[in-house]
Amino acid sequence: MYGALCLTRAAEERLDLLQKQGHVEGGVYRSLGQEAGAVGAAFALRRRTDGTGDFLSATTRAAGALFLFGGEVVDFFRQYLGRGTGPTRGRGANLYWSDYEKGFVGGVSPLGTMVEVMAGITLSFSLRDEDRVGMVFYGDGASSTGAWHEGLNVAAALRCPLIVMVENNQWAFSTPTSGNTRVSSFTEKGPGYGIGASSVDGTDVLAVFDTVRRAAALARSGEGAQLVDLQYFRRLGHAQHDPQDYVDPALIDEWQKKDPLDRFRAFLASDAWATNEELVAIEEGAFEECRSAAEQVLAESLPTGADAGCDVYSDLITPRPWTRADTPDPMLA
Amino acid sequence: MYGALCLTRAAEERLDLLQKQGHVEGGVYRSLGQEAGAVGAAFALRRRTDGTGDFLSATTRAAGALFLFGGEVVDFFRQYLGRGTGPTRGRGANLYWSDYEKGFVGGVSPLGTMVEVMAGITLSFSLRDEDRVGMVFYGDGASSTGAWHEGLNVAAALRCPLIVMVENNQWAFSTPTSGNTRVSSFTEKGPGYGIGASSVDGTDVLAVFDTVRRAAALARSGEGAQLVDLQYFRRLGHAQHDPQDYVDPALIDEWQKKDPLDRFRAFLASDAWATNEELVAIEEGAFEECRSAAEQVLAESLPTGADAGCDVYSDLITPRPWTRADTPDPMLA
Amino acid sequence: MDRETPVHLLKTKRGEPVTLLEAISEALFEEMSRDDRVFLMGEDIGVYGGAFKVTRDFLGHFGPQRVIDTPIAEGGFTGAAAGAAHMGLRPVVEMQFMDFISPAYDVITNYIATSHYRGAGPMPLVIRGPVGGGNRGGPFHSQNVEMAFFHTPGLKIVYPSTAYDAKGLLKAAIRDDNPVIFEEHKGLYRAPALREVLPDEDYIVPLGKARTVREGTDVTVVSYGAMVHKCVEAADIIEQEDGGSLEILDLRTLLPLDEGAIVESVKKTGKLLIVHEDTRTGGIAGEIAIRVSEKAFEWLDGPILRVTAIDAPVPYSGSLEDYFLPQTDDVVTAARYLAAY
Amino acid sequence: MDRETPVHLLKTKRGEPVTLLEAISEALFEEMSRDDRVFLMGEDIGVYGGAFKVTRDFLGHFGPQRVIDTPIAEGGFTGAAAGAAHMGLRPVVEMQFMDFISPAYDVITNYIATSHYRGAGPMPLVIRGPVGGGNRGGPFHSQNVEMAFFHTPGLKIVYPSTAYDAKGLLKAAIRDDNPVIFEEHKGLYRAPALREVLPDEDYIVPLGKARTVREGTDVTVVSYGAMVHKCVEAADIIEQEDGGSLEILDLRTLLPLDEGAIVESVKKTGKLLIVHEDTRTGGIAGEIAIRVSEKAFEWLDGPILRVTAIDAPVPYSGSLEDYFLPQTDDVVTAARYLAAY
Ligand SMILES: Cc1ncc(C[n+]2csc(CCOP(=O)(O)OP(=O)(O)O)c2C)c(N)n1
Ligand SMILES: Cc1ncc(C[n+]2csc(CCOP(=O)(O)OP(=O)(O)O)c2C)c(N)n1
Ligand SMILES: [Mg+2]
Ligand SMILES: [Mg+2]
Repeated sequence: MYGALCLTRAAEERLDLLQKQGHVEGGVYRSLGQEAGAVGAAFALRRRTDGTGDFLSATTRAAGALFLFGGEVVDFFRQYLGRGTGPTRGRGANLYWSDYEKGFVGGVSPLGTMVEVMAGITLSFSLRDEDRVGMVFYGDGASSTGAWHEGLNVAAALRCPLIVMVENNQWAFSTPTSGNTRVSSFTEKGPGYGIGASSVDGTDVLAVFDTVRRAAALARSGEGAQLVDLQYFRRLGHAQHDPQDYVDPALIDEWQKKDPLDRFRAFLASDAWATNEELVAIEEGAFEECRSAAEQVLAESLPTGADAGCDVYSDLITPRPWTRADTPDPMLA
Repeated sequence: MYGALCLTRAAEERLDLLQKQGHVEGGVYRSLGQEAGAVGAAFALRRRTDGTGDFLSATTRAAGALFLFGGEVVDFFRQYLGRGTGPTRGRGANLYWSDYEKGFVGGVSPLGTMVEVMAGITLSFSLRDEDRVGMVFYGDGASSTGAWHEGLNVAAALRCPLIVMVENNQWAFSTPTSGNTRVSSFTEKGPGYGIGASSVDGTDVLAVFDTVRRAAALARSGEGAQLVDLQYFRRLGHAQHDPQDYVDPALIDEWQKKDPLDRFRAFLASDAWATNEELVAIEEGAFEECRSAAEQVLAESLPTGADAGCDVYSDLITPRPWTRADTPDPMLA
Repeated sequence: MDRETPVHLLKTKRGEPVTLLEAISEALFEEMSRDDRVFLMGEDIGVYGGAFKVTRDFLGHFGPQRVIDTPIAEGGFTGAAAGAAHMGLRPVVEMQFMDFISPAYDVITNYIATSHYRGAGPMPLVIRGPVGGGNRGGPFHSQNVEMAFFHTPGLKIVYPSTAYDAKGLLKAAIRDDNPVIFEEHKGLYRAPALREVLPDEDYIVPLGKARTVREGTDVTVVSYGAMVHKCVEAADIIEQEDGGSLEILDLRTLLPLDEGAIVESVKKTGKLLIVHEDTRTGGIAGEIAIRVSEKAFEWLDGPILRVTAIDAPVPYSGSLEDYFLPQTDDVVTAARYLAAY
Repeated sequence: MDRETPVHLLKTKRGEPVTLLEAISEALFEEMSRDDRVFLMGEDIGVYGGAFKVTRDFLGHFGPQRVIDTPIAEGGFTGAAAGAAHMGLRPVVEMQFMDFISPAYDVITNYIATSHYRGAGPMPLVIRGPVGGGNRGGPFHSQNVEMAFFHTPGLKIVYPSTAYDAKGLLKAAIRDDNPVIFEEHKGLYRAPALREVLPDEDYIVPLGKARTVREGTDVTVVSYGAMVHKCVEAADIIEQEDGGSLEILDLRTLLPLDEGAIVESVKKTGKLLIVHEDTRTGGIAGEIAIRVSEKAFEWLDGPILRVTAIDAPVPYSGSLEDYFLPQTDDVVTAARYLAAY
């Protein structure tokens, strides 16, 4: 568990570095201060690699969950660096890729969509009587979308074993949660869908684990959809380009004291679950894994341009523009 | 109030008759058993004709509210009969037309949309500091739409003085409310938007009046959006073509006993608010008003075809197809 | 659960002619029987059998696990269907009226259409429902939706005009690994003239192939859906009154467009008229015109023309809607003009 | 509340050149100052000033009643804007990226576009936001959205290519009584080459009128948005290398289409090339082609051709996106081919 926390942090810090070095052309979204939400939640599910385990849809701020489900750090970098070797071959951005054996599906940018998709993935579990649950992450702001509502309501009405995680980090870009909704805790939304809801300190990985384990048990037992509100704070800007000057620095300081890694490290150390050496080894291992993964990926090639036209359909190929061929379009008069 | 109930019933019965006689080409939706919801609610608002009163968006099952806001019975028939003399000149269907002086806006078929639109109409009241509230009707099934959610949440977050009425008639076409949501009373949805919500027997016009008056007072006082759940039963099929054989006839019988007109009539008679003669005069007046309005409208003309191309824009006219002109398109070579 | 075949689906077995609507029911029924990954989602498709009764008695036969009544949430259940498709199921989604596909526009164009491209595997998903005007449905129960999706790479769009094609195309769509929008003209659903006896054996009509409805030499008329029948009427009139002959192509699949068939016919006739029920500006006629211009300019002996609905919402009142919609006379006028060009 | 004019909006007053983004800010600022019915809605447009900072410091100047941060609900706040427009206000809605207009597709096409037709009065509503590729935004931050709306009667669509036009068109759009979709190419927002000194006085650029970017005799090239600049590059190359001359039209307004200007130019050159950044099938080139075929067939001396993005979602990786997008070389190749035809 501590390893997963460290890996998340290390991967994102490496990504930040790569971005500053000019290797990432798209946006970089960090989960600083939110790592325990993703990690604790994923830990509470059954993670398998043969397509029989529980299922995940992560956001850019839930990399920790993705890694625990078997998403590889090299693929994480390949995606952000647009490498042809990556799981979407440079077509998709961010950590949005799919592996159905490992049990995760890649998201898309329009917020809310994945609640709909995950409603269907978990519906298929109940239709086939499979003992699996699904979990979808979204921020507090995403709850304003019609897709979030339609997806959650469909999941609730059809009793799909879906856990909707609200990454309640108090901001949606520059908008405070109060700009998106009048509720303060997202548990208040549960009864409106007739589903269970609980709230938890999202900086405490064990508390998250515990809460989600209970929600998962309810979902698994036929109670249907569940909602979990992760309460924490987005300590960095929305993305690398956002200096976050609309946030009171005192708040950031305050939340820094509740850093999920520090908290869990202190817990492990104080209760003597691990020695300092062991913890340092984990931290260095994560650092090294990310460093070497990044190095490897940097050496990998970008896709060739014409690959842009492949795989739009499973059975048709997008024609090459004749203006890029050496000769004029032969079909032309 | 009894007059408005009778007028609603009489107008719909007349419409039914016109439909059976083949004068209505589109669908006919009845509010049998739901009349008190629309009438009681509209009574609780300020109805004016100079653009300073409260504001309404009705559904096909809220004709009573529309009439109270000044929508005319002749226009109701003109709309259903597609007359060129009607407020949408035969372009729009049903009771979907607008009159901003009287204070109502015409809906559209896609469910949920009008919550969004009414959020904006009521937003304009607060932006201009006008002492007005808005009210939008929708069925229980419409609450499943993303538009309903987005509209209500926007209204809640921006504290718009909007009252969302849920016409909880236990059915959405052939689907029972439980097929659309796991909640049984829509008041459970209030807290999820941080707004006030109340539930009322929708067959009791005075109870509705009372509940909505309180909700309107809250909305007016700056509390923002409110939700009211009208509990009743759709006693006829979804539309004239639906024999409703999926509904237990015993239930229909049971609800017939709670007929809102009968109930209110009995109340008026028993408490001696009105004599039987007075009540019969009201009933006959409503019948006669609808009969003569229908007669008048039947004599009115259909629009001329070419009017189909007008008013798509405020400043451009859709060209007449050259194939319908007497000569070929002059622009053609 | 009653496992009997619903009676209205026995016509083909008994050698009787079926309507286009029945052909669609048969396609669904046969595909569900053949492949237990196929299942249905939509509003009121269970007990009620769908607003147009396409799935009448399916619930009794297949049970509530395969005939799923959903909340009124086109985006939600279409997105859910996509999720189920990821897991290897083959959902067929019904829109009660295709006009109500618009709340699902986001998930269809952004998620579903891009899914295979983004490496998320096949997306065997059919979205079907009634479209089209002529029945006084007003602006929100009469639309054609092809042009909302024609511009989105990753989707296929199918629009049959006959019972035979409807059945064969829908079966092909269900077996296809790509998302397919399947439009059913409600004016054709029960049209008596369209009843036909279908083959008893399993057949499909492959996606992406147009059909030559009739051969001719003077003008190529490209159309689809309900308009095909107006084009045939027009061709009859022109044959009788002018002695001219129109070659009529029924596209059947709009995306991918059967460019080859169109170009070949235009090379033969030298004239092209496109007829679609959908509104004019931005209609499919434009794409067809530029493809022909790109591929067969030298063969063109006259302007490419089109007969379409006018650029307006679909009006409710009969007199307006009749003016709004393209009529047989319009086809005659335009085809005559081209023939004489 | 600080009523000072935000500093970055003083450039025109000081006679300095402004970027396209600044021109847009100026248009909004001036219209809001001129007409207090004009107000803004969108995500993060207040304190943050919008994702691209178009409305930087507007909140301080106009206050929270006229610069309204909304929940993440494109359908909700666009519908709300429509409601406010009914009440006589003139809302300007920002989509953070135009890709996210898709959840508002339903309310825009069904409600907003049909509103005037249904007798609900004028609908003075502008929906604006960044579009377009080339900045490695991936499939959901790079789309052009014109063809999602081009087929919907009742809407207008505007897509400027220069700072002057951006300002004048946006002011015209805000003053228009119809709903206008206003696309701003994010690659042009801060392009140094596009900086220009704008007139100090109030001006508008009327909707519906194309602009002749340069006159020429060999081939008419119709384009809009960022592609206009690639067409100019191509014209320079052709002029220098081949001595040929291209006539370049910038549509500026896509709907209604300035058919007259296109037809007139084609009658002069006899050749037509359409260049758009948007994907190919179902792109606007088709409509232009059929209009020209209808109105100027006899003047055509060669096939109508188009240079466009390929039919795919917008890929993320630079190498893919560069291949995906139409490039200057493609324009040169196609124009050369036509000139020699
Ligand atoms: C439908 C839609 N509208 C707008 C956006 C642009 N956008 C991307 S992230 C974001 C803020 C999201 O806030 P929240 O859901 O709280 O997630 P967080 O970033 O805080 O993790 C916005 C507005 C989007 N992706 N999708
Ligand atoms: C978005 C959308 N989907 C589907 C429909 C088709 N439809 C019309 S009415 C209806 C049922 C509505 O039920 P409810 O909201 O409970 O209202 P009621 O008819 O009971 O008054 C449906 C599904 C629609 N109008 N809009
Ligand atoms: Mg957030
Ligand atoms: Mg209902």
